[in-house]
Amino acid sequence: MTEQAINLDTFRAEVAGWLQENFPENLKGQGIAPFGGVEGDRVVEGDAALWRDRLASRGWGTPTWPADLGGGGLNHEEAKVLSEEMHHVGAINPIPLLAGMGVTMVGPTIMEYGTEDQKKRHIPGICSGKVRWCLGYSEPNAGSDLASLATKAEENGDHWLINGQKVWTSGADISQWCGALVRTDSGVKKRDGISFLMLKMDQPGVETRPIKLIAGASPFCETFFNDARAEKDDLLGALNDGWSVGKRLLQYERASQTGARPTSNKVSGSLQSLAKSYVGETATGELADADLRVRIADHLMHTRAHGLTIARITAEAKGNPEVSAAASILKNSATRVSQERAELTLEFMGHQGLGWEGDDFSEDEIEHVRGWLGGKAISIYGGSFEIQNNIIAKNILGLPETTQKG
Amino acid sequence: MTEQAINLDTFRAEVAGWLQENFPENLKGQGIAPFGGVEGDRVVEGDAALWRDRLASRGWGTPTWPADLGGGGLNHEEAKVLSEEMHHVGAINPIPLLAGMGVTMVGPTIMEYGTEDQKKRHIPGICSGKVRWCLGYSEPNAGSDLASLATKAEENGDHWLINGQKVWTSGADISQWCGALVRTDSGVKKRDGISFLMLKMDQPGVETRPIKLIAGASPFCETFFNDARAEKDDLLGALNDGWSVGKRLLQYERASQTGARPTSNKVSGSLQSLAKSYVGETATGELADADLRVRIADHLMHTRAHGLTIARITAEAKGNPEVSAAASILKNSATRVSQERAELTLEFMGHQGLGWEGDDFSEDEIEHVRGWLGGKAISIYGGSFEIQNNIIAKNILGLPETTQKG
Amino acid sequence: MAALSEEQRMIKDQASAWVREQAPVSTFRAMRDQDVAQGFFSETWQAMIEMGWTGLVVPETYGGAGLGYQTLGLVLEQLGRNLVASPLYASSVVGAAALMHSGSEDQKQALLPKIADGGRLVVLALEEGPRHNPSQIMCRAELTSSGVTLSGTKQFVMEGSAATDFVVAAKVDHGAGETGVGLFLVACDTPGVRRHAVKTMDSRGYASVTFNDVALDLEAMLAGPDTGQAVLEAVLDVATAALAAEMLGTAAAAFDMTLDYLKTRKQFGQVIGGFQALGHRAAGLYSEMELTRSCVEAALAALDNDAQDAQELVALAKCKASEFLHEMSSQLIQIHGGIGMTDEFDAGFYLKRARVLENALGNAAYHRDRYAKLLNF
Amino acid sequence: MAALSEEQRMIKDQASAWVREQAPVSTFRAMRDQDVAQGFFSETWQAMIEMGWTGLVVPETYGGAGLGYQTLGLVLEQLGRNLVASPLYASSVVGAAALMHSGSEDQKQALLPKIADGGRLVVLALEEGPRHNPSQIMCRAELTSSGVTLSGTKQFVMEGSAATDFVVAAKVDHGAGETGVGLFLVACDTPGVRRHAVKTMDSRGYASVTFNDVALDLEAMLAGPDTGQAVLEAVLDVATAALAAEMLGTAAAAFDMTLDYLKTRKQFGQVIGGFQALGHRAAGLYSEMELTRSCVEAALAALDNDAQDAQELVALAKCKASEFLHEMSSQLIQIHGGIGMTDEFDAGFYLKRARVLENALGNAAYHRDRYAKLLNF
Repeated sequence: MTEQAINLDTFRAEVAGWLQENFPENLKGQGIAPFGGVEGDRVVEGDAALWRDRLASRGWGTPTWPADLGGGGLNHEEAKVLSEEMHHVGAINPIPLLAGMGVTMVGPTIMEYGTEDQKKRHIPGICSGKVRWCLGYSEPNAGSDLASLATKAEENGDHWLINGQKVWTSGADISQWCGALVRTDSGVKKRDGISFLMLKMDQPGVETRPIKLIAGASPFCETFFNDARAEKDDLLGALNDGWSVGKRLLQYERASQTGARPTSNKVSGSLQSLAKSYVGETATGELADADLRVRIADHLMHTRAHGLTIARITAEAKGNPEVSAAASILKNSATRVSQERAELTLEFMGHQGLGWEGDDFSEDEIEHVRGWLGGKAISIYGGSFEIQNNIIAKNILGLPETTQKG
Repeated sequence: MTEQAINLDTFRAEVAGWLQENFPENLKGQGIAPFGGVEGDRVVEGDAALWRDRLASRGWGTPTWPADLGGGGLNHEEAKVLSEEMHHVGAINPIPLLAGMGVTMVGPTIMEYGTEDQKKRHIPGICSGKVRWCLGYSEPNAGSDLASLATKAEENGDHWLINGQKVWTSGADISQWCGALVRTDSGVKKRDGISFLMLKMDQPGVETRPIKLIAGASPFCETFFNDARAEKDDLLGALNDGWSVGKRLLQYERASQTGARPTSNKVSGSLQSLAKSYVGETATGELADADLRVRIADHLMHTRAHGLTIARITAEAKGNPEVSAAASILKNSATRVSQERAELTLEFMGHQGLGWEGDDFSEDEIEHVRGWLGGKAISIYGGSFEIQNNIIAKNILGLPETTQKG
Repeated sequence: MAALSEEQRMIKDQASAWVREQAPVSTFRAMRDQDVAQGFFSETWQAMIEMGWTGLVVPETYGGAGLGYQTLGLVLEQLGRNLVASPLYASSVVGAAALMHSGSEDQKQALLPKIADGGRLVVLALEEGPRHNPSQIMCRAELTSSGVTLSGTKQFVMEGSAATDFVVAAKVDHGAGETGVGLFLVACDTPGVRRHAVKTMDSRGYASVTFNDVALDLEAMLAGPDTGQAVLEAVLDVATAALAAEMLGTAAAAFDMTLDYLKTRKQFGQVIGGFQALGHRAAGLYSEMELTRSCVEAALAALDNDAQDAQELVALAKCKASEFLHEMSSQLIQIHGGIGMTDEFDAGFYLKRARVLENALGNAAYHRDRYAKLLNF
Repeated sequence: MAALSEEQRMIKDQASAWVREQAPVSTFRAMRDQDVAQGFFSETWQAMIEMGWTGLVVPETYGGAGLGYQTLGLVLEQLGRNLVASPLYASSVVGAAALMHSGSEDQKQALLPKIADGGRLVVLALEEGPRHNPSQIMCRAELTSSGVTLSGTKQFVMEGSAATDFVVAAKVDHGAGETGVGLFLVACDTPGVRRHAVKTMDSRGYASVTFNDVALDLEAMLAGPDTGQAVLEAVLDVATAALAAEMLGTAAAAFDMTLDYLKTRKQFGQVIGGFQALGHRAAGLYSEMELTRSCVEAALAALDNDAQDAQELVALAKCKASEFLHEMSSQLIQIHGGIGMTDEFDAGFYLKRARVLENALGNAAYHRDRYAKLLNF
């Protein structure tokens, strides 16, 4: 046994012991519900709060982040052991969820671009699971053309004054902090006059309004800044260099989106067995609808290919596939997997897949409809399908840029 | 019975009588072979020459063209009767074939843009079936970007001197005349300095070289002009207005291409019965390969939709669908029908679809392979698939032009 | 369409103007927001009655205008454009067709004029499982000396909430075993009939209807087991072709909204329709729309002319309309981007309605299979 | 691929350099133009023997290098790039696999070293009809007291013109009826064996082989009816995955040619790759290529590791490779335009070879169906 393996075994024992003492039994297998669910619309209290705080006290909500900033200071192997042991006892790590965009995007970007002071002020909050972050990127008239944003920040003594409107700010109504792209110089080419500011959401100059979507209620908001205030030392990265900071942050986002998440996690069992339950099977065990069978097989093959590609690229990147050039390929491929699965499911459910509410439909069926609708956004947000193709053509294949004329 | 119907009946009787006297019995059902076939590589003689000349003497090779120019002077109803009666006795009209691009494209364009003198000098030859025309359009470095052509014509006393190279001149090696786009002014924007010249192919300054294609021998040539000569009065349309003339001619081409021609006419019977003969069928009479069955059904449905669309547009245009804005839609749709059919046939033939020569394959199978390969050109020539989409986007939908930047 | 007659042109223009001015999508939105139980505004229905659309295809002998399905298609296409909610399709098209293809002269006399004047809403109750499958009917009609006893459940009955009468497809049981499918006319207030509204994503008036040993007169049998299957097929051909016409309208409106957006929305300093990838996508969608239109018109014409290949053309029309509407409604959202995802914008209505219509009376795969069967492979 | 070992990297670099420098597509063109009867140049084959590729997967005990299929895949991919014609795949991969999965120790000792040193060309004779269908074998092997009598015809035998020995799949007849499939080793010069070359569009060395009451020793039976089906399946898994590796190489070269053309060819005053419709098409093709590569590598790894899901992954790899090669070879022609249609340019070679490889050992539809069956639906 190598020294490393011995250390890992020791660590595993330590984790197991700690979990036995600290993980509240009645959270077992409860998933994210006690922590407010995806919408984050419930107060975290009781055992849930206890577990969050105990986990944070070891820094294990962000296990590989530096210990002096509130992280766990673990290496990747140790983090894997921690994750395995938590899975083993039915525990989840709620902190990435509770931190909004903090763990997946803002944190890594602060650690890369931030000053020592900024790291000390912001990272521990993210690690604690008590400070939720949202992102002020999109604007009503910008869409995929992020660089044309119009929200302005002007220097005003020891702080910035921000005016303008953001849209699609996910979780803005329940976040404590916001990372926003703002225009700090209007006299230069549009990408060059943008800065990345961090500001508090709980202040008079910030107003949020939830957006109702085609699938119903959503975590998205319109966010209005009217003389909102950001501290001078909460400029992340250099003045007017916000485009690089913001783009880097988006790469972290893309990396977190390459896995094909089911648009609904309520429909359980394999797609093919679910299909059989609605469509029936032939005497030889084949799906009764031969046309649909071909398309489901094609879909499952693509899904497998997608999974194998994530595995291959991860292996090639020696365990660090984040922010690779392949992210755009995987984003589009993941989108196809998710949306195709949702459409196929809707199709084989037939009439039962068309419900909106009421007892004529199972919970799974209703949930699926909402997930199918919500999933239409996957090819729009986080760099649309078209934008990803532009990126592949330009950055990977080296073809001339076709979108930026000015 | 209306007067018109009485006249048509009289005409039908006249045609029937004339055919009985004039159509050589042993050409019956022989198709285009006695006239040199598609390649046009055989001398037309004997009964074939006799039939050509008799047909031309009535102007019935070009039945709706003006009688004083060698056409038949018939109206559309009469032309339909003629065609029906010819079909009835197993006769074909070889003149459109023998005239190369003369009947389908050059003739209509001369009648639209030509002077009286030009009409008198060129149309009768086309109507006779003895003068074959080719077209000098494409150049080695122009492709779909026709306007960037480099072949030059310079005035030289009473004639033009032409220098340059054309490619894809179909039938150049067996044609008597050529309609060529040439640059007559290099000092202006590229579309503005082009003229349309007509010139004799049998002259020292013209050299042709056949092109071998992926499917084998082809009617296409490279054509070289070295001080080739065109008469001053063989400029069609105005000087430097060749772009309009040439574009108009291409519209006649597109109109003649909207029908989905099978890439091979040797594979007989319906696609589905042919597929069954290779693939077999289930106990209930379905094609044994369910996956292929779906795709064949999809193809046949698209084929039907294509045919219905031609019929609808023809009806909407009151019998004159030529040169309509819908031509680009039909061209792309026809391409899809032809190429898809060829690929599906190749697929269900399995190993038997992969032959090149020899007795292991039927004549139909070999013919199909060559047709499949040759058919790959349908989406490239006559305005590529991409060009047609540009035309639809710009001319029909009114979207901004995306190709022409300069 | 070859060429519209003067009458057809008038009806089309009237429908187009009325839909544009009197029935914008905001009317549908209001209906949804108010959660109107019957799934349409009575005012809308009243206006249609007044314009004579309820009797469009009903023969003049029975109080209708006796016009053809091609003419009807012109109206349905316009209604589809703005997602106009009404029982016109369910009763004045499908219900009328059921009576026209079956029923005794007495039955026709009794009901068709009421359908034509909008006084009765007669709708087909066919579906039983989650997927369209008219060859597997489980509802049973037992024939006795005194009448008929009907039992079973019908699902996703269009306009089932507002209907006054159902035309129910059921297996006929003579006592000596089942002998085939029959069609039965059942008034909604007959004892043993229960219905409840089903809330679907397109916010229209579907119902689930249960027939619990419902006792009917023998006259309630519109078609017996000897003709029932053929009648049902003929009714479904009409219903399917007409639905394809409505779907074409829905998709065409989605196309127009998209094209408009491509021409006005700017990104990266130019209108987005100038990006070739989007321009070509629009070109492809437009081409598919033209092909779909040809199929829909051909199917309606074939019904009017009792053409031999009518079944093929109906399958073709529904398949093409389903495929095009599917793609068009998806692209409507995709090309509109974020705004397309919001409930405030109308795109979601089109997407939801699209999937309901695609699924109704057999989806694209169903009709592709049917087409292949009709072509004997 | 996770990470290449030192040895794998060396072999890949060697293959890549050799293919680039010694076996350009012009070599294939020369072979075709000269109508070489055996379907490859002997010099090419000799060079492969010298590089040790003929024994790459043959165990060291039998004179090979005993390397895995993942390593083999690296070589086949490079060969696929330039359409290198040789019997390496047919004999040193498929033939070797047949011997490795069946045969007595004596048979292995006798033949595997000869396969490994290129002295014998042992190829599988399987196909009988126009489409791949290993479950319907008509060739018959009658077992008698004195030996085996083999009868039937095998078609499209790869490298059948140059082969020295055939591994023949045949239904075994014990006298008491057929009992299953067996594999039989037949030298080409055995009386009753006749073959003739079949001229396919890819100009390679296929043959049709007839076995006319061919008398064999009992030792000729590599696998009897008890194990024959399983052995055949295992051999086909190897053959199919390896073919997918070659196809990936062929498609990747077609992609590279296309990308190069997109970057250099100018129309309308700019390189055509700058037109967004073509740029996005290239992006889509590249993405498909990446997905296909993952599947091919996973299938080869599964064979090396004897993984439980190897069959699924093999079906996946062949299906994806067929689909991508189909689309890529079609786009190779389309994007090159007129020049792509000329025989002078190489695109036609790729298109023709593509369709042959797509069809070999079951096309995309065949493996999609197989995948669904393996997933129990």
